[in-house]
Amino acid sequence: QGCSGEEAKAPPAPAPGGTPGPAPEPELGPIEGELHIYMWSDYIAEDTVPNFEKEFNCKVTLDTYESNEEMIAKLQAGAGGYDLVCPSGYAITVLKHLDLMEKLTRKHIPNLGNVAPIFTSTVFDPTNDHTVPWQWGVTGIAYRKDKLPTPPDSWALFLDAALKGKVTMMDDMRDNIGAWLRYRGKSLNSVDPTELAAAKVDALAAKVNLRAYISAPVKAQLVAGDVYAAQLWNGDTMQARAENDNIEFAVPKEGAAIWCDSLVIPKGARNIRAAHEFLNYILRPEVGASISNFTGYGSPNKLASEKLATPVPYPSEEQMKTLEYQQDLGAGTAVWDQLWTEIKSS
Amino acid sequence: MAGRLPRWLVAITVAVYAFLHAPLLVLVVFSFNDSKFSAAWEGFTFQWYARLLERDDILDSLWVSLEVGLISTVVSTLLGTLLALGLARHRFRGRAAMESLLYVPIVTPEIVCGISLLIFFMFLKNVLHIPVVLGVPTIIIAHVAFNISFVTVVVRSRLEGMDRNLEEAAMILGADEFTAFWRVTVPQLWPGILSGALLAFTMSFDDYVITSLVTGPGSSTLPIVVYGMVRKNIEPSINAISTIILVVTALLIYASDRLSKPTALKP
Amino acid sequence: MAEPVVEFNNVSKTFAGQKAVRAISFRIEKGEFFSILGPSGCGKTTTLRLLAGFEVPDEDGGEVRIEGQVVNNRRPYERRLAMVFQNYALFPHLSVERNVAFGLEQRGVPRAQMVERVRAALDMVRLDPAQYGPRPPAALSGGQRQRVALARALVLEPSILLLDEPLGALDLKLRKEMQLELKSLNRRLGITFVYVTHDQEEALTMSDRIAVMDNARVAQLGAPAEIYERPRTAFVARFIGESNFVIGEVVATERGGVVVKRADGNLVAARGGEGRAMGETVQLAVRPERVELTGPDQAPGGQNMLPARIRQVVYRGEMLHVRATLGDGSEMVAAMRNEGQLRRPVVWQEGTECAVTFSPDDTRVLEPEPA
Amino acid sequence: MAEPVVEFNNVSKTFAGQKAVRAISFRIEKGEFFSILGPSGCGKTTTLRLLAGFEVPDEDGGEVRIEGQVVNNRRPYERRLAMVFQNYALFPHLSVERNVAFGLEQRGVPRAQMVERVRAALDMVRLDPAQYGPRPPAALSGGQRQRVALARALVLEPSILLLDEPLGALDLKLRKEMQLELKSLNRRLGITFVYVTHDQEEALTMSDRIAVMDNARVAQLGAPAEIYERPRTAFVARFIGESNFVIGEVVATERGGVVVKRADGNLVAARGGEGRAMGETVQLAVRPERVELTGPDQAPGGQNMLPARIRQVVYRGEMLHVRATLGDGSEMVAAMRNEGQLRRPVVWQEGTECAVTFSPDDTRVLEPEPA
Amino acid sequence: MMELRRAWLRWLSRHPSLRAWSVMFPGAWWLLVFFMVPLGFMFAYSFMERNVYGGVEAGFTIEHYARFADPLYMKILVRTVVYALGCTVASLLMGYPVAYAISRSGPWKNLLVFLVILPFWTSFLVRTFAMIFLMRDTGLINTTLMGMGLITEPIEMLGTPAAVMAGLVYGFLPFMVLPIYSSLEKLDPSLLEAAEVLGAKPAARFFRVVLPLSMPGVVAGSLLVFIPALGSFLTSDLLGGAKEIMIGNLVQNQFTSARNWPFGSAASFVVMGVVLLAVFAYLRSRDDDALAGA
Ligand SMILES: Nc1ncnc2c1ncn2[C@@H]1O[C@H](COP(=O)(O)OP(=O)(O)OP(=O)(O)O)[C@@H](O)[C@H]1O
Ligand SMILES: Nc1ncnc2c1ncn2[C@@H]1O[C@H](COP(=O)(O)OP(=O)(O)OP(=O)(O)O)[C@@H](O)[C@H]1O
Ligand SMILES: [Mg+2]
Ligand SMILES: [Mg+2]
Repeated sequence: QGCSGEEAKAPPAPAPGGTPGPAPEPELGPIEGELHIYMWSDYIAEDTVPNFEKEFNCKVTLDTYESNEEMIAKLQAGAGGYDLVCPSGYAITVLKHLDLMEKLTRKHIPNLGNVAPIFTSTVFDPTNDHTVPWQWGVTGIAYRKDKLPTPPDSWALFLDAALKGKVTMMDDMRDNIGAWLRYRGKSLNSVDPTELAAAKVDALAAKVNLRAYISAPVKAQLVAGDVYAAQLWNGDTMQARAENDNIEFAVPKEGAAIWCDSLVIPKGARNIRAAHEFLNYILRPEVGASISNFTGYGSPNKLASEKLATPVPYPSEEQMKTLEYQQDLGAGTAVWDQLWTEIKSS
Repeated sequence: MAGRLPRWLVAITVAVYAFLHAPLLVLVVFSFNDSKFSAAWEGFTFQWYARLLERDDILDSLWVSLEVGLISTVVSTLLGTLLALGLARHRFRGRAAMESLLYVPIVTPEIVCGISLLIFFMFLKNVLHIPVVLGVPTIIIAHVAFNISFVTVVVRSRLEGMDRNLEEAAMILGADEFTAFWRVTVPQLWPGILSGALLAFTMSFDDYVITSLVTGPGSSTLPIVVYGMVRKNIEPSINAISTIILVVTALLIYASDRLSKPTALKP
Repeated sequence: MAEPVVEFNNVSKTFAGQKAVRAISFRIEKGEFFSILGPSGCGKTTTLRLLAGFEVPDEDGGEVRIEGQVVNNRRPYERRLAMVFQNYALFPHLSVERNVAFGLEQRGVPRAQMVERVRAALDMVRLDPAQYGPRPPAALSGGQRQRVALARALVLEPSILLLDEPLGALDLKLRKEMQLELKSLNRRLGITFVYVTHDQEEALTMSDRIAVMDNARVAQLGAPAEIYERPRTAFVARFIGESNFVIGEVVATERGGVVVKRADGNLVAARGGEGRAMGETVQLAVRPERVELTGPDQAPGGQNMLPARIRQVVYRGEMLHVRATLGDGSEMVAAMRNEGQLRRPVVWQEGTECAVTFSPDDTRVLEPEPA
Repeated sequence: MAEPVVEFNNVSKTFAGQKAVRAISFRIEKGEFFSILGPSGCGKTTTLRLLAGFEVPDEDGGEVRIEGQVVNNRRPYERRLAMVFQNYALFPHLSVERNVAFGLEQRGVPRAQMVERVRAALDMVRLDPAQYGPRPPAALSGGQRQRVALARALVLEPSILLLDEPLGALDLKLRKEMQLELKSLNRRLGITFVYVTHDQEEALTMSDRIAVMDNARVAQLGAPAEIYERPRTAFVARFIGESNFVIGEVVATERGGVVVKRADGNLVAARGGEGRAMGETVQLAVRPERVELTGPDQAPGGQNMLPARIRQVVYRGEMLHVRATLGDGSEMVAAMRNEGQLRRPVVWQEGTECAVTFSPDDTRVLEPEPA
Repeated sequence: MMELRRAWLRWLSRHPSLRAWSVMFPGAWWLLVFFMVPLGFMFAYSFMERNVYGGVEAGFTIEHYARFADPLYMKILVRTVVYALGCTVASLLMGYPVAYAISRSGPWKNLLVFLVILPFWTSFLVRTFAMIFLMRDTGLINTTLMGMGLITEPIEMLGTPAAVMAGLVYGFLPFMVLPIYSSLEKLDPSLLEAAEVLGAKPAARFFRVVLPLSMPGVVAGSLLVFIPALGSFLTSDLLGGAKEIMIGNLVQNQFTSARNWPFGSAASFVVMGVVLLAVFAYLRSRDDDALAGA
């Protein structure tokens, strides 16, 4: 209820790097009412919100969604009430096209400078006007080192008939077809029909080996040893590894998807000031580290990244050449969907 | 006719109950398992129950779910039963059409139902300027909308071929239509109403897709929280809360079954 | 005459194209014991249901009045009657006592009084309230159920009581007791009874007036003795009690009667038959208990006399029926008191020649049946 | 004696602690028409259900035999009987004709023959197959339903037929016709009938033997005339027909009879009473139709004679009942033939002094009732 | 109050069709306003142009329906129908005996009914994961069987059509059991006795009396299983390894990954149309039967 705005004793802001000359920014009102955050579940450390509430004397409600589209549909329909949402990269593009994001008022986010340069000015938000990066990760291969003779280094692993029934890939067209595009050295955002046709051939060849198309829940089967290798995110792999240290993560040499989820303020937000405070808050090194320690994913916050219990190093220049962000495919989505339907139902 | 049931029938029944309850048993057992991934038995622990105390979101959402479940069940059972009554007891033009319309909510894919309701509510709010706030009321509206049909279909099947004589007897004894309905029809229909209500509550209590679309800030139901947690991995505290729900309902049911003895006519 | 309590004016009811009740009219006075008698499927239950309000008369199907008011569209519970259903219609989910209490509860009778009245009603139908009160109807025998149905209606002491064969499943002794109870309620409380029964004796002993229905119509309406002694049609004569029929041509008409000539030439005198023309063929009826048997030549004077031969003696408890064949092969029955067959058998043996005699005063001219 | 078709040996059945049938035993011969008579709730239906196999006798509850075989645990469909249920139990989802055809289908009767037999059965119960055959039972009147239930059992021509008040909802005339049909089936096809009825006249006219049940026991078992003329107990005397009772002390015993002295000093002679001691108090019974009324001093000799005063004359159709009060205030009833009250009323008026006379041969000594 | 109520009833009794509607009005109104009207929006959407970022754009086209001519979708539709039918038949075969047993179990009835539904008061996903635990290679069933020495290699259950079927049946069994139970519960035992004494053996009794009289429950149960089974999408993903696609997945995907709302709506309306036509035809024929009988 009625959170009285109490100016934060924020640490002195380091100079924002790579920010163009300051434009006149609007003044924001005080922190009012509750802060409503709408994000993926289990994606925030358990102490993050309580500490924020204590410090800023502002109640936070956290609601969760399970797909970007669910969140977009609600925003698109005009169901406001959320102050912060957490879209994945391509979803930012969609939100931008639909004009569903508020512009950030930078002077209220002095910690913005803590963001590592490789996560600023991304393809989704080149001007850094709308987003504050939250967590990043890579989609690679999680495997049981005790069950595989050699550590995998290629998507070709899933074409190996010897592993028939012991491997899984993610149940997501972007990750799945994307992997096969990368396998042939193509962009995972390709809409070129011949490239896609080739990816389909590979995907179908892999399908016979796969035990299932399955995403995060494969962890239990990796831990149990039903599955030897699975296409998976690095953070989830780390969570599974906590249960069974035979589990390792590899990024195929052909390349893979890198992603970075961000926080944005949707149109219709009521408590914009508190949202800014929250954005600033999570950019504190210790807060960012706490979040990443909880999720197992990397922190785009450079200072936080250095404090992680299990370091998730930023990709090297070399690696960045093969890692690629998933971008919105626009009209190409339909083509991909048709392809995915064909793969699934053959 | 206290005819005993043939042994094979009892065997099938026991097998089906075992089929239905085996996963529950697993779930209960793993709520005491000292492993985050339910992969194998790692040892006994109460930690997941302890953790529930910290997870306000699970408990909050449980209350929301119960509130939504109970209210929507009562409303949809009432409306559905009346609808069934109208369909079974009256002949009017377009009855078959009306009845097949009942199946629309059953055939409509959840996502279509959810999105259409979301659009509809926003239409009310943004175009007609009716102050609709997404939250518990909209969830209840949605749940009633898709539960009515289930209740109606079930109750309708019970009404089929039921004797009208009893209602007539009630009416000649001075009960008007309302009283006759309440005192005579409802008790006769009771197994149907109970079945319908149970299905309605179950669907409401377990619905994710539609609820997630018509819910608003701060009114997550249990499935929304659970789906979120499960997306990554099923944490055993979910097993713990499920176990608690099961045990509590089982106890409540048992107690109410014991207590509900027919009342004698006493001064 | 006072305002009738119940009035049917040309009431009709059709089920799926078939008339169950066809333009019937009658009036019932306050406090009257009015019975409806008729063969199975003639429309008795339908008539009661029309009166109770479960059935609405056809369009243009006449009007039903209660206490002067047209009630065609009045709901059953607004008509303030009580009814015993032919199939009992007990509430299976309520115990016997709660079944009986149901109507009292609807009328808001205070609890203590209710318990008392329920007990009294069960006592009246000879069911021990302590033993049967708490049972569900399913744990009762057929007759016990019927008695509960009766108690459920009686307990209300309504001003009009409809009963659809309320004693059909009871044994003779209990039935007699119940008849007395019902009759005393009728007398004591002035309740108007509309009573459907198959038991003619019941109808004859209990009723003030009887409507005999046939094929959806009222065939005759009158006091019991009138119906029994002066049936208007062959249907009524045959249906109420037994009758011997004589067919012949009118050969003489006198004041208050006719003389008829049978095909075999014998003459029979009868009462009634006003307006019948000479030469017309008419049917006459005479009750078996008005028929005497004598030796062929011992017939007393002034009586109708037909020569006959004994065919069969049928044992029927209180009565004996002696069947005699007339010259033309038709049959007449004489009912005699059974004075003990083991010790004092009737003198009539199969094959004995005799004379069937009956008084012209006991012989009635019947009206032709309606189409 | 040939093997009995049905045999009950000490059969008992208890419902919820209450005995519905208490150690009853009887045998039924092949082709016999065996009736069970008794007050409501005495256990008739339960007896039939034990025979049909719907109820199993209690543990140690005796045995039921059919054709010599113990069938306690035989399922109903293995017993090859047919039954008419008291509540009809018609299949609501089948039309009338399919209800009737049901049993034939179970027996694999060929289609053409089946249609023929169904039609014949419906004709037999006076239901037009064309009109009523296709109807659902819900569109029938009460009596019509009962007739369908009857047809459904009759069509099978089983060797044993159980009927639980099969004619209770029919009017007298139809009931008589059905009685004749049933009796003729019994004679013609040799079907064994086990028949529950409330109608005594029906039981008396149709049965070869009757079992009178009282309170879960068989009170008397015998041929109709025997039961009617020589009831063993007051219960049977009262239950079958009507009886006048005389109570007194034995003052003389002779061969085949006793003389009893009433409290008012009048002596009454009666038959039976073997083994009764002098001074013992006994109950005598005499049927109303064996009672004569005479002027106080016109009583014939050799008869029992009790002075009385007329109290009431009751009109009962075929019969009149004249009730007379004796000196000690007890009442006796004399049944007289109704010879036409309008024209030839009985001479007895309320208040007339008279004498009640009845022959010692019509007066029976009753056994005391079992505890 | 009472007077008002009676007056209202009296007025209604004079208008039979209003009487029917007054009973049905609240439910019908709710369905109309909160289901049919919103669905009307979606119906309109199914004829509009797709917006690549979700939602629709103005315009009119029937291309989304035309797309169904593609054998790809027909194949999916047929597969879905096969699964749904299989699920319905299996549920019927399992559910009917259970419903029958419950309806004949006297004082235990209510308890047994609750036990049928109790498992469903845990989340669908939690239940399904418990099933996965039972069925996977190192799961309870396989380890038990191997422990007993009955098998040496784990039986592969997950990812097979049988697992999908088991999951579907599991999920929809109460929808079959409850309606059948409620229509069996009113079965008059004396009808069974009548059949029995007329010579009907247990099988004949069942098929000639019990089954016809419980048919309303069977029909309701079958529809309540078949129709939702047509639209199910998670079970086949989780237990079947997501290697096949059902019409439910197709629709779901159009609103999520493919962001093709009009096609998603069109796909649902095609399925709805087919199902509703079938239901309507059935109801009409039943009505005609009833009228012919009366
Ligand atoms: N299911 C039952 N549970 C408990 N008691 C019962 C049950 N069925 C019958 N009884 C009791 O058993 C006794 C005998 O019942 P039965 O039906 O045999 O009587 P009946 O002679 O056929 O009577 P009626 O002529 O009224 O049909 C009755 O007192 C009845 O209340
Ligand atoms: N619902 C109905 N649909 C069609 N016909 C019906 C319906 N109810 C009754 N009938 C017919 O109407 C006629 C009169 O029926 P009703 O029940 O009034 O007879 P009833 O005189 O009471 O006969 P019973 O003495 O056999 O009970 C019968 O021929 C019956 O078949
Ligand atoms: Mg009737
Ligand atoms: Mg009985």
